[in-house]
Amino acid sequence: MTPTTRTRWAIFSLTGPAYLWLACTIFLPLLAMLALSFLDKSPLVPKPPEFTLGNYGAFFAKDFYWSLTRWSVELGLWVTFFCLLIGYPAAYALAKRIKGRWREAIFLLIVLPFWSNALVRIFSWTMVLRSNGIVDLTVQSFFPGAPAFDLLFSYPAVIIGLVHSYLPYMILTCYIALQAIDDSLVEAGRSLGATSFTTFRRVVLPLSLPGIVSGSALIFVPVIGSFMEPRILGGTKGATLGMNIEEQFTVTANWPLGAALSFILLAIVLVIFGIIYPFLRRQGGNA
Amino acid sequence: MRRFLDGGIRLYLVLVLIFLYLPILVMALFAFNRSPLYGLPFEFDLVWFEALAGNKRLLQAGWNSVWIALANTVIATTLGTMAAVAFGRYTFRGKTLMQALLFPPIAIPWLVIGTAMLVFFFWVGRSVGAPGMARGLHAILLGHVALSLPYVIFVVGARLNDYPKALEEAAATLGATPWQVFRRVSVPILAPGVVAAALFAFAVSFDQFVISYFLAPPGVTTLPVEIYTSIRKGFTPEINAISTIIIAVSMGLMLVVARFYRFGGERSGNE
Amino acid sequence: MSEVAVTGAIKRYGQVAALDGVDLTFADGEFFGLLGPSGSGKTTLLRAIAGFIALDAGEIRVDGTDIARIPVHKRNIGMVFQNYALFPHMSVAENVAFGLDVRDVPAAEIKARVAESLDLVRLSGLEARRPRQLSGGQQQRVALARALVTRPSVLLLDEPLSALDKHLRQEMQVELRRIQRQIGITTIFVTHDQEEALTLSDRVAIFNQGRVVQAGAPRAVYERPVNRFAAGFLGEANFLEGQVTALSGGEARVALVGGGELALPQGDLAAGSAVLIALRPEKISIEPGMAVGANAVAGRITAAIFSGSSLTYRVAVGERLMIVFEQNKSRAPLTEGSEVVLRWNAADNVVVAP
Amino acid sequence: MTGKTNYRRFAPVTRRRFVAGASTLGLAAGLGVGPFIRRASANTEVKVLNWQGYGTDEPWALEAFKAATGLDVVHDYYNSESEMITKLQTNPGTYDVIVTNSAWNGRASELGVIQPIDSSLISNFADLNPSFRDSAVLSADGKLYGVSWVWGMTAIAYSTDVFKEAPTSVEILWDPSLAKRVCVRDDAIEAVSFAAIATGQDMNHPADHDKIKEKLLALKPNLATMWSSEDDWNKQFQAKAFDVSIYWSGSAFRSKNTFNLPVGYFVPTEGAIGWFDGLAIGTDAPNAEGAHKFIDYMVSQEFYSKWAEVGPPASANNKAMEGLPDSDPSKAFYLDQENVKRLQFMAPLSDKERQDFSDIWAEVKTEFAK
Repeated sequence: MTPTTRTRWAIFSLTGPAYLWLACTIFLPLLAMLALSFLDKSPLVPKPPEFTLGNYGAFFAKDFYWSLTRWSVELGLWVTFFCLLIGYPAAYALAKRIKGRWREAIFLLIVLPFWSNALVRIFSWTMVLRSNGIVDLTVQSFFPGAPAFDLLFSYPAVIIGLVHSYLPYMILTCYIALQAIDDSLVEAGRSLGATSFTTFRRVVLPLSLPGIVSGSALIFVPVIGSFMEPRILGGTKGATLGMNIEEQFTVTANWPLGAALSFILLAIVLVIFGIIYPFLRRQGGNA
Repeated sequence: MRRFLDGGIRLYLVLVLIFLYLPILVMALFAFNRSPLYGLPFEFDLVWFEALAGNKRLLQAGWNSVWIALANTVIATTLGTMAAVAFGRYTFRGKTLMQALLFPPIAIPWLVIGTAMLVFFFWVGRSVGAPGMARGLHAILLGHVALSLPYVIFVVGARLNDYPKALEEAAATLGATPWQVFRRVSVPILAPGVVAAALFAFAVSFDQFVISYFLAPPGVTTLPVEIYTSIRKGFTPEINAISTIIIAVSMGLMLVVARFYRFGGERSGNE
Repeated sequence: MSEVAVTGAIKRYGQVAALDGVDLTFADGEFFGLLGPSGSGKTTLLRAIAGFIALDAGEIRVDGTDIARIPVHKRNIGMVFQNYALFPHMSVAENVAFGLDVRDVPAAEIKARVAESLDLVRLSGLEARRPRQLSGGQQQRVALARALVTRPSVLLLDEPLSALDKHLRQEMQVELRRIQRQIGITTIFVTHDQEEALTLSDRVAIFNQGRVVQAGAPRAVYERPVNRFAAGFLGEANFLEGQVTALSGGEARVALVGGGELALPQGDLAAGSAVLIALRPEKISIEPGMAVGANAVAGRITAAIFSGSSLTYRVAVGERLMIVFEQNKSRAPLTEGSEVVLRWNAADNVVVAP
Repeated sequence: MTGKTNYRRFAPVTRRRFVAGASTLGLAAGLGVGPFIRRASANTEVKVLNWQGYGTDEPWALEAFKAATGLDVVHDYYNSESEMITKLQTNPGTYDVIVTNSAWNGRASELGVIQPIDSSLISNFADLNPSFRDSAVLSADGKLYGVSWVWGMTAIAYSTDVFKEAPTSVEILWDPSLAKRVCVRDDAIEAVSFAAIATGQDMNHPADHDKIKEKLLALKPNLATMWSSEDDWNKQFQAKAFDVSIYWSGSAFRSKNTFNLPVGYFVPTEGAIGWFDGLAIGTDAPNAEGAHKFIDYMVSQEFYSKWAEVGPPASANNKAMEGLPDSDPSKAFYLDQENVKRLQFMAPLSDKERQDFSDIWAEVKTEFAK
């Protein structure tokens, strides 16, 4: 065996188990779903299904799909943006400014909320955000007669709930990327006469880009498919494509349409990442 | 100035933690509140913990969830780290495609994946003459690991900007087999990423509802399944109680772990 | 200990040949320096011997055995990396013990050999430190101890001293040589520092564009470079172009382009042929005055550089600029603008290929 | 519980053995030789597929049933009827008793996932209300595929704190004085059905979809939010998020009786949605005999009289309804023929109708969100 075949063998044996696993449990079922999205009825129905493009056609034929898609993408962008805005400085502070035991402790404290059930978390948020809720009662007890605080069933409520759910992703991916950056690089930057900000922008930021990219992907991608947070926290204001997909599976039992909508969602994700990928490559990101 | 800055940084982290913990505290608060409908004003009562102690089904569900999540964490973290290492170490054809393939599991709603899995497993099971194999703990674990893998690969990948290739080569010249290199050099170097990934894998499994729900055999249930299916009738603060216990116990465990084991990176000289 | 023989090694990366037919034999116990500019193929060869790179053609034999199919971890080599590649998560002792540990050597023996090895590199007492807590020289020694503790058949050093400051580098050179002598291991090392190569090596090979330009004992290579590249890369050289005008009595006379005449041993020169002569700056003596005869030219000093133990003169000889080294002896240094005569012995004229 | 022993197999595996173990696991799953498959113990268990917390899983009932028959009842749940069908299709021969909505029983029998029931084995069969018991939607090809169990209505609940007098018309939902005080369920079929009733159309097969869309869009200024579960409804009602809402009858009585919420409930003069649930037996049920026994128990007066304490829907067993104490407000309400006459019962929908309803609702919701 030559080293080149050995390298090939190494790649195969490192990626093989994970991708074999993914293939058996996700890719093959999803391929079946993809095939299903071109049929006019579920194969579990006794009548033979026929090929159709109608499920994809429906997406383009109905205006509301376009609105739902736009909102889902906008929601994803907002949530990713706020997670980055809040999470990156926190990750930076944790990686570069906090030393010793506190760092581990805070690191763990950031993940722990994640281990609670999403639904329980969302209901807790309703308790916080509604009028007569925690925030409202607290404000009223300190400032009687203050205007009522009621954010529940609004777009900001959806953003708050989703940012809360996904913030740990951003903090952790940025943290582990930032933590791998050698402080001497920063010192080198400073010694070459760069200001703190320039050093940050030209040295730290590019090197932590893989963390930002990973975090953003892990946030943006699921958020645009989300349906629970928008429904519970947004009331009538939280309409997303994810909710419609869910309905195709639970209410109308129209799997082919639900599958088609899912793959449109996936295509949007891939197009967006396809657009930013060359840019990231140029930045030296390893994503 | 530096001190002032550090004070500001600490304050900022505290604010972020408050934001993260606000709903958790609310959850815990209502575990101790008498009203079954999460009504205010607050009245302290342990009634929900008492109810929980008698609720075998919920306790068993919580226990099942923990076991599945642990098994999932071990498997997904190992397989995912290996794949991430391959992506970090080597440049090869098809890498970008393989990385892009990680998007479907997180982009496609779980409900769709869950349905696809259920039908696919059923179909495979039927064609090999064992339709019963479509469901069960093995199927749940298969599904959870698959859903956790992309998270693990992404998170570990975030650590791999500067891959320690020279260290691996050094280990190889010293006689370490590829597996020894991986275990004794790569893994410890990647540890912060791997630990973070493991925490994510646990969280993904611990909150996974659709897959468990579709693939669990009758009579077997997990905590998220219990929570989601009880939503129609209404879930009681017992759920808050068990969630509070889980968070409190894991917080205790993790802090103990943090006390004895450092994964935030190598020790620096002056510590 | 072992002999390493490389024959016909070729390695291409796309259109670029990193190794373009290299034949070299590293004798048992020899300290061999691979020298050349960046990208000349020296590191590629080292990595091929280590097993990180597979050759496209040719073979590497260790004691007669082709090692192409032997994976890195079974090659029994010791390697010191440019930045040492110490494991940051292990202590000094753990770093050194690693190679024994993966070979399942009993714990007691590991302990003894680690101690012995650290003693060899004079680092006893620092076992518990982490690499980050060590100075550059100490890290280098740990890397060396780690590479040697497994008793490899070949030691490979990849620019092992480049990260050290000058003083430390010289100290480590002596150290490296001492240790290598002490255990007598075949050592191949890569460097782009000619002085280092000359100081340390039993033999050196000069690489350029994937080929070995010249190999041999340092002194031989230095004194008799085969071509302009070898002469220029290993030490400084003045290059004089001319044409053979006459052959007589075993001596050839060469008329230089731009004036002046040289006499040199005939060798295999033919009358009328164009020749390129390399002349080491320290072989030239410099005196005030005007030029006369062969192997002497007149010029004017354009720069006199004082560097303590020696002086470097830049002398304009017609269109040509020549460099002359002189030991700082009793005489007062010559000043810029002085008219001088440069002289040297016929034997110091080295005919090199262009 | 056998589930627990199964977990142990997955529990800590040593690192070394782990990769091998993982691939073996994959192989085992692929070949179907996994030792993890839970085999039904056919004769001592009855497997039930139902919504969670919907009668069949009351702990006291299971104890009583076990005491009477020696059979254990094991549950699996679904969260939508569509999922129920999927679970039945992908788990043939697993379930004994399935709770099927009247609108879905036909679909299930058509797909062959439920089997005919022998009514002679149901001792309480004669006591069942004939209008449900003999309903065409519970049988196919002259065979009985479902035993009517409970029925209820989807009408309008209101806050008795806000309304001193019970409203009478469905138009209350569109009342301009109730801006941001109205709630509906986020459910396409329920919403469209209600709009059909409000516009005087056949609820199951409305002719004029545009009119329905228009009526639903007119709801926008009044809508505070949408509810998705009973739990959600109770919490929001408790927090005074709305004053009037489309709601389920059984849930309304539960909110009032169990949670002491100030809930009033009425059937509008224009009509409301009526529905009933049946109990069916899965094809190749591992314990069909036990299934018949369990169904018989579920429709018994004995079971219902106890279940009535937590506020269930109405029983299809006439005796059970009449046997309720007069103090139970639901007795009078369900037995009030004026209420029952106004109901339009949910009929099976075609796929196209279902999709149309869903699209109307999606379009309306998109307008709501704007």
